[in-house]
Amino acid sequence: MNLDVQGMLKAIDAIGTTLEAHKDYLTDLDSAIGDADHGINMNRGFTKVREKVSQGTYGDLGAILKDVAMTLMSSVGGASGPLYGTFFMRMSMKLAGLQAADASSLAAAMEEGLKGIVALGKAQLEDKTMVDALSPAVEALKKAAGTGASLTEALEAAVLAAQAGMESTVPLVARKGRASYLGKRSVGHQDPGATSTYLILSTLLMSLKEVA
Amino acid sequence: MNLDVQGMLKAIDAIGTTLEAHKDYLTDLDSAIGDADHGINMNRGFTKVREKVSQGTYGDLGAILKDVAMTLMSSVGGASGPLYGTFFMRMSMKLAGLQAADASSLAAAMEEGLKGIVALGKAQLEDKTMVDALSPAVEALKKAAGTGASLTEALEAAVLAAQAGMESTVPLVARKGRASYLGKRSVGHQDPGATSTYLILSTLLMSLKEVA
Amino acid sequence: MKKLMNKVDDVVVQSLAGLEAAHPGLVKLHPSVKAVLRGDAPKAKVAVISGGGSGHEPLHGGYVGYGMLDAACPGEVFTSPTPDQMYEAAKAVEGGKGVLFIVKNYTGDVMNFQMAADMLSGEGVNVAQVVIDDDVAVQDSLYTAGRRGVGGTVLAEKIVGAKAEAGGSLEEVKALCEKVNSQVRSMGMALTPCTVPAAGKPTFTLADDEMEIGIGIHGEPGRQRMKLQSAKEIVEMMAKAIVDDLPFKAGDEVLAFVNGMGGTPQMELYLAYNDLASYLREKGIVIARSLVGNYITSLEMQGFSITLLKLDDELKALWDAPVETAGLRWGR
Amino acid sequence: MKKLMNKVDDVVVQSLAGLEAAHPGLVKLHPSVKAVLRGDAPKAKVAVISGGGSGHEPLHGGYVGYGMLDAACPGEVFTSPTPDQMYEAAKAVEGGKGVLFIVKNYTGDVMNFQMAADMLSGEGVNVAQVVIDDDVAVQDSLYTAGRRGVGGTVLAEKIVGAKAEAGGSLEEVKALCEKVNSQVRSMGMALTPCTVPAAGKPTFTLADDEMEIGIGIHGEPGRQRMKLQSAKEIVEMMAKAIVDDLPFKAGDEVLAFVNGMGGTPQMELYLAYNDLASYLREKGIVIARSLVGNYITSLEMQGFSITLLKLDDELKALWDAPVETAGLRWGR
Ligand SMILES: Nc1ncnc2c1ncn2[C@@H]1O[C@H](COP(=O)(O)OP(=O)(O)O)[C@@H](O)[C@H]1O
Ligand SMILES: Nc1ncnc2c1ncn2[C@@H]1O[C@H](COP(=O)(O)OP(=O)(O)O)[C@@H](O)[C@H]1O
Ligand SMILES: [Mg+2]
Ligand SMILES: [Mg+2]
Ligand SMILES: [Mg+2]
Ligand SMILES: [Mg+2]
Repeated sequence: MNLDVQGMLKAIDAIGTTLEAHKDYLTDLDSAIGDADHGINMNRGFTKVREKVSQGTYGDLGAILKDVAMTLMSSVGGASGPLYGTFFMRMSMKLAGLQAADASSLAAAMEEGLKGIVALGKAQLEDKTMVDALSPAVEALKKAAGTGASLTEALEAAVLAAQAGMESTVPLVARKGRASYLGKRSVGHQDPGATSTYLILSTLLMSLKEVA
Repeated sequence: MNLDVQGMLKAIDAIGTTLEAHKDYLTDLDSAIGDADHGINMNRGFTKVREKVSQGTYGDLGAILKDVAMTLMSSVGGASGPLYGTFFMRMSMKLAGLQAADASSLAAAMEEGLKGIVALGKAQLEDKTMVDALSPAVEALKKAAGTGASLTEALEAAVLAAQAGMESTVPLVARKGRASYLGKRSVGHQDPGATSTYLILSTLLMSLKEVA
Repeated sequence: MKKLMNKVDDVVVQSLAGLEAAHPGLVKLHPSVKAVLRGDAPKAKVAVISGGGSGHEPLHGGYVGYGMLDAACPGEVFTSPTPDQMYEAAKAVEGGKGVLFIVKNYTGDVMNFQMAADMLSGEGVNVAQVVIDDDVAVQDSLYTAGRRGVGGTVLAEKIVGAKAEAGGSLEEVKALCEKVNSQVRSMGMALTPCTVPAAGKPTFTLADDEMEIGIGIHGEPGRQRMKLQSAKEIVEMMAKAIVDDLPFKAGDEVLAFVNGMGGTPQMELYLAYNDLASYLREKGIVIARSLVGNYITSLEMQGFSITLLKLDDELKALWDAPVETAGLRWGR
Repeated sequence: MKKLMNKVDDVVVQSLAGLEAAHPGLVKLHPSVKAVLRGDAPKAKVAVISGGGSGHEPLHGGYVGYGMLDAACPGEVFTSPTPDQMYEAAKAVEGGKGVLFIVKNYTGDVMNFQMAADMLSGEGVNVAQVVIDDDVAVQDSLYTAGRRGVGGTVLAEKIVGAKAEAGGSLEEVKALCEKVNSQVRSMGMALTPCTVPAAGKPTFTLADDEMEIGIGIHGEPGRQRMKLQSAKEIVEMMAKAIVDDLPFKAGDEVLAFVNGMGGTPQMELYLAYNDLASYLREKGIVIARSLVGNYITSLEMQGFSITLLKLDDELKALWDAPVETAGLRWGR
């Protein structure tokens, strides 16, 4: 079962629902080591995204993700806005013209998205950011795709890796973003952006499984 | 036993002690229907008064009370500063040149002091002010002095009347001072100024009794 | 109690020292009493003097300077100053053309200023007084202390100060101050109480969903406690009371003044101003001038007040005239 | 949460509407994006533009006007604005002599401004950016996000705005902004937290006898939690960190800026200024200019920050130059 236009639209709607449900949770995480807006930002962005994509008619995956990217870019703000905006923009470029993505094309697109985030934010692994969840997820996705796994199998591996990556941020000292101002006081808290990345990937997986 | 120069100095010192001890109490009363400073004001004033009179050498009662009045006037502020200032100033004029006061000369002086307060503040009985404690006290003092009571007997009557007057302010609607801004919401609270008046008179009595 | 302070007894004096240090030349402190004097006083003009309890900053010390006050006499927090302060301040800044005391209508302020005026008159100084009483939250009556002086005081000090700076006589300046007072109305509300440093605890308490309507500027409780409402509803309730009182009528030009009580952020004040502007527009009342910010405060209280002043050409010109003080400045 | 507001989602927009209504002519809102524009823009001068999350008022919208900013782009509360805002604002006020973005050093602000700059450059507009990072509370390192931009931003906007008004070229204006940034240092502290309207509860909690040292301006926790101390001790701790960092030396002339976080009354700010003035006097550092008040805030947070800017004749003259904005005004 690949990810087609309908599946992508459904997944984006599901991601919106998840982020709305976790708005306060993400904001609480951001209160501890940031400025208490990550959940608000993501929910504002994906509310606009759902509005936007529900109005469009899309012939390929790239077109959807381009709208997602542009909408996030102009409605989220903060650090996460440009970062997720770039992520989806880079993915959209890779998926342009495609009616459906299998494990390896999704892996390639996400890898490109991750590169965009790193180029913009300059975070390395263990800086306590979304990269700590996304980077291992992309690795897992690529690896599974390389062994010929199905899209859901590959995404399952990616979600597990994202979860582990998210949890790995707890003991870290933040070196990027607002949490870095806290220095050692950032230790013991889970990074909000890594958490939203995990939520996005796991919702994509669940949405895909429902269709299947 | 009349009130002589030594007795007056002792009484003023005792009044200072009482007001210091009741600073928070008077301020709490003033929080409920005023601006939370009456105890602070009175304590600041009498701290200065004690400093001032402890430095002077006095030959008559009037000179002491003039210093009390001037000191209160320039250190208390608020409504109570000028009112108590005038009270002691008018008393000092009546007691000028006297080495000691008996019941009737004290009654006459206090009556004059009360007149000063009324002239300045224009409060009538039942306006929920210090006048509600002072006015019945002066009446009682005069009446007792008229029947030949001793100074302590007369002051006992005055203190009882002041206490009743102070308590009578509880159910009243304030018509003067800050409490009047509350209108009906001032009902149910005892007037801070009436309370400080009662405290001053009862301390005067106690101080006199100790000497006797 | 959480405050930036050293010793409770020193808050007023140390804050005044800071004001003088931050504005050398503009203001100077009186050497012997608590009073903020214009740096270049005395001037050959009517000396305009105000004062009152501290805790309302920038009122009054922040309004000493060119085109506004010649001196300000701060009492302890929320406590009227004493007559010797006004007396000494007047002696220090008086330039031979007389003195106007602008007094907020509180029993203590009125009595203490009156005593100072008596002392000065006794020495041949020409003293006039105007008592500001613009607070419509207070029911007025012959038998009570009358209305409080609140937001209108700031506007009176600015406008009257401009007239005095322009050479107005004591009679003219006094008459102008009375005119401003007769055309200005205010009302305030609080979301939270405030704490007098020497008292150490809040003057009243409010539940998380409550507000006090009709508060004054001394941390005193208001006339009514209500459930918290939207900014629009609060503004309309207050604006209606003000508009109906004068009354302000369609076509009137006004100065609309939204004042913060000290702890409310500017974002909220401008939001309230927006609702006020809509309300007045609906009534056909024209905002010709405006002022938004913390100008007459109650320590760290959260809340705000609305003041409307009916304008004419004279008042507009005097409002626009240059002013240079720590708290209000334009035109120089 | 107690705030003067209508709907949580509308606080920024309605507050901006109030700003425009209160200062007609001085500022106007952009018709399609959230941006405050100078009333008389575009002008044939370098356009100076700043922006950032809302909740810091008067920063930045209150600094739009003659001699300071040409446009300000407010994001949601404590959230960087989006690139389209800076892009549209620049298009609206740009007068052919280029655009300077003054950016506070936060990851989000830096990235969003960068994107807008890329978009504008792509269209041939001459764009320069300066990132302000004056907060000594943040340990600096090549591997972190670096220091935050705080109080120094206000001073940079004033001084750079004056230079642009005087006809400075984009290169000159940019170089000046970098110079200001290199000579300015700040540090902040909080007595209480603040509440982001959309979050509905405070971003951190503090016990009654605690304070946070080294906070930024986004309601974020600071570097250290301590027992509350006297104003003098707090001021000395912060001032020492600032002085040692540049370092400021005996004989240096400085602009001393005591800034309130929004909920601290002026009385306390001047009291803190008094302690700061004593500290600097002891060190032989000369206060040549000063600023005391709420200029870069964190909603209703109680607390304050200290900023010192090393001055020379150029900076003094530009600081003194006329400015006319809602938040800062003199000379006109
Ligand atoms: N330089 C960076 N690179 C990658 N991710 C980052 C970077 N800076 C911040 N982030 C991510 O952004 C998240 C915060 O997003 P958000 O709260 O929406 O923005 P802001 O920090 O501007 O308030 C952090 O938890 C972190 O995962
Ligand atoms: N017009 C008046 N006449 C007599 N007493 C008055 C008058 N106004 C106020 N008072 C007294 O003053 C007391 C308040 O004093 P205080 O709190 O020290 O001054 P303030 O009201 O200025 O804060 C009141 O409780 C009342 O007894
Ligand atoms: Mg955040
Ligand atoms: Mg009182
Ligand atoms: Mg008082
Ligand atoms: Mg943010």
